Amino acid sequence: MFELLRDARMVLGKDLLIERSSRVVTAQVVPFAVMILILFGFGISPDLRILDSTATVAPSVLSRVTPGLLFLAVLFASLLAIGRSFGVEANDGTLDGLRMAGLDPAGIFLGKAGAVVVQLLGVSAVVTSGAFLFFSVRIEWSVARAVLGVTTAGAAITAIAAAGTLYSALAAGQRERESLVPLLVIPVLAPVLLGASQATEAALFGAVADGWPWVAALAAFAALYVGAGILSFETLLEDM
Amino acid sequence: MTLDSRDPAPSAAGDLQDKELVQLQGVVCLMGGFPALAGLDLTVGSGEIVGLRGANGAGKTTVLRLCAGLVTLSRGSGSVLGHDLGTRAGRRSTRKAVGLLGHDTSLYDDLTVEQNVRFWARANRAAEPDVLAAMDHLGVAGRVATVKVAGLSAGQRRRTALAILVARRPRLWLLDEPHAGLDHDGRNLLDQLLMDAAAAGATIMVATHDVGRIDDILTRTVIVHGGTVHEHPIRPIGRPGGTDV
Amino acid sequence: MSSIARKLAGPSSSRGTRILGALALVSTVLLLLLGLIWSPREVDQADAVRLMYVHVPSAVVGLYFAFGVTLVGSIVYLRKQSDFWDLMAHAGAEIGVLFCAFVLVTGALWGRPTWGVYWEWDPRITSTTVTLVLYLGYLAVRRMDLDPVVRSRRAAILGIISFANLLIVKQSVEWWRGLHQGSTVGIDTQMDGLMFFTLAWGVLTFTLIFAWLLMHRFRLAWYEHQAAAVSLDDAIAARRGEHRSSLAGEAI
Amino acid sequence: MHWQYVIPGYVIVFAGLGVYTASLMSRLRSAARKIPEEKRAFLE
Repeated sequence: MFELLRDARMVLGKDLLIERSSRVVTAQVVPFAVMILILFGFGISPDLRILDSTATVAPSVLSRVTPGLLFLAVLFASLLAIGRSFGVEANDGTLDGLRMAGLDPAGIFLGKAGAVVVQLLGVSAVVTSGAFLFFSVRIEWSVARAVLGVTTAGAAITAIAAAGTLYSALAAGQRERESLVPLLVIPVLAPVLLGASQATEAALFGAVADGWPWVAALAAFAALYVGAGILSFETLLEDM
Repeated sequence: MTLDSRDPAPSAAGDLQDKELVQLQGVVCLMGGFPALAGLDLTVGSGEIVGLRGANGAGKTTVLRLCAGLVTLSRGSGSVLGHDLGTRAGRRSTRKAVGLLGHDTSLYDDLTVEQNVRFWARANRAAEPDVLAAMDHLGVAGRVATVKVAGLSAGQRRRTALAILVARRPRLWLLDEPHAGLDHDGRNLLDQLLMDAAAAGATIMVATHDVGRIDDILTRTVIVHGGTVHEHPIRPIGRPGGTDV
Repeated sequence: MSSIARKLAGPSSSRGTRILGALALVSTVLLLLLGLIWSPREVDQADAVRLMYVHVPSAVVGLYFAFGVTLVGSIVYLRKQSDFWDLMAHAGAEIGVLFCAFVLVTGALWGRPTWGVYWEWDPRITSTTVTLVLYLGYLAVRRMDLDPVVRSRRAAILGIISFANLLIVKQSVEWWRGLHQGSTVGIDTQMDGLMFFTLAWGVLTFTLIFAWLLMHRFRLAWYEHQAAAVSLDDAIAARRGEHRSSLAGEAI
Repeated sequence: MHWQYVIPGYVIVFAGLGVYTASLMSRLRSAARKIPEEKRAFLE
């Protein structure tokens, strides 16, 4: 157990160090995600309004569909982050190096997924701010709403990172990895998008209590994939 | 001078003297369905310095990767340092115990030499002083250490990888074309390193096209061809028309 | 046996599968008569209800039987390294994908007269679509250019996760739609005895068809497995031959 | 009523099964040719 955490921390630290010196996620994935938000604005006209007699200003359709768009942008960005996470290992046989070092496979899984979580949390913070700004989202702020929103993002991102890392390892060593991983991951993440946008919907516009069951579902999903990764990474890394 | 007449290198590891460190019997290894090794037999004793020679695609790299515990065998049996290559646990123990320098140098392009070496030293559970000494010895200390690996020359990459390998203190060294990319100085350094390791009791398997000082320390040469091994009898290495092209 | 029957039964026919095949054929003919002629039209859906007799069986057989075979095959393969179950898992997934496609097509065709649109965000159809893509991914992994054993192991892991995912997707989509509107219109209309019998007959027929297809798809996988072993022997011999031919050259 | 939806549905399903079966048979035949006779028999 100690070994596992030690190895996980080592891999996590290494991946974050790589990000710190290469700035790929910061300088490429984040702008990409923000650009997706802008494209949503082009695709769904910001002038489309929802008829709402109670509001002084009719809210735009764009602002009402923010929860879903937000996580779609995070989802697309996550494909890049996951690709990058295994891209650094695909060069120069470093995956073999990790195997030769005798690191605990489950530790490698946790470390790599953990680094993706950290990076995606950053991405989603920027994307959320961007969505509020670009889509003119007006909500009644409260601590309960903020807590629900942040918890949702945490659970959803853990699920995305765990599933993405697992499927990347499944396709490791394949030339067609870049297209195969999205094919494998996207249907798997459909329930995550569903749960995350429902919970965020509740956090932004609905009753906060409606969001928590979805967060529980997201957490269960994340736990399932973290568990699956821990159990299967040995088999995946052992025989290549 | 003939190679098979040489005495085994003097070894400090007396208890391992007679043990067979590497034992491969009828090994078949598939690489994407292709039998890279096709029923190969090879035995390497403790303290030996075995040169693997053979044409491109003969299977030398696969032999080394197999002995490193990186690939599975489809048929036959094998053991390295007493670990069974046929089992997952055996391959895992093998990987921890041996040192491999392959075509790839296993370095992260985005990290500096120092960051790479520090990470791999920790991952390999090597002692920090050992690593620093090795870096110094191989000329990748000082200013070079602060350069990102992406900016290194092929030779400098290889020196860095060697420093990491040396600090692992493996009992079995597996080297795949270790001279590639090294300058004259680097080659001498490497040969000296191998001689020192051998003197300290390490066993070495080295695939090389290089003809030169390394021949003086080889205790045996085997020819790999068509995924099998041919123990080469009396044949001076480096004679024109040799199998090594 | 006539030559046509022999041809139909294929190069691997055996007594067991021939009987099974005959039963499936007879059962199919009866299903067509029951579904298209003998069973009554429904009050609300009129003749569109007849699509149910192939739609529901495809779903039951495809989603649960076929992908269930993949699940069981994957688990047993990982535990016992039995090639039999590895091949079964592959066979199940391929047939499952076929039946999944039937579910979507018949569902859309049923949706047009019933809901007025081909695609309604019906939980069943939505989750089936995601499941189809899920198993297309599984089949893509089975085509990866890897050592056969490594590929089988990766596929087995995926086979297990995919089934868990099938259930998650189904559950989450149902939950999602359930929050927004009452349960889907359609299926829970009045069913008379003969309609119910036809539906049950459909499930039976599709089960027979599935069993027959599974056996033959397994045989194909088995043959390919055997052929791989044979060609491996050849490849090893050829590889060793490189050795001898070059030694001969060397002796000069 | 609605036969214009029912008929295509049945046609697609049963034609689909037919096409799949036919392709399965041809794949089986070509696979069988690649292996020696004695290896063809197996567990029922």
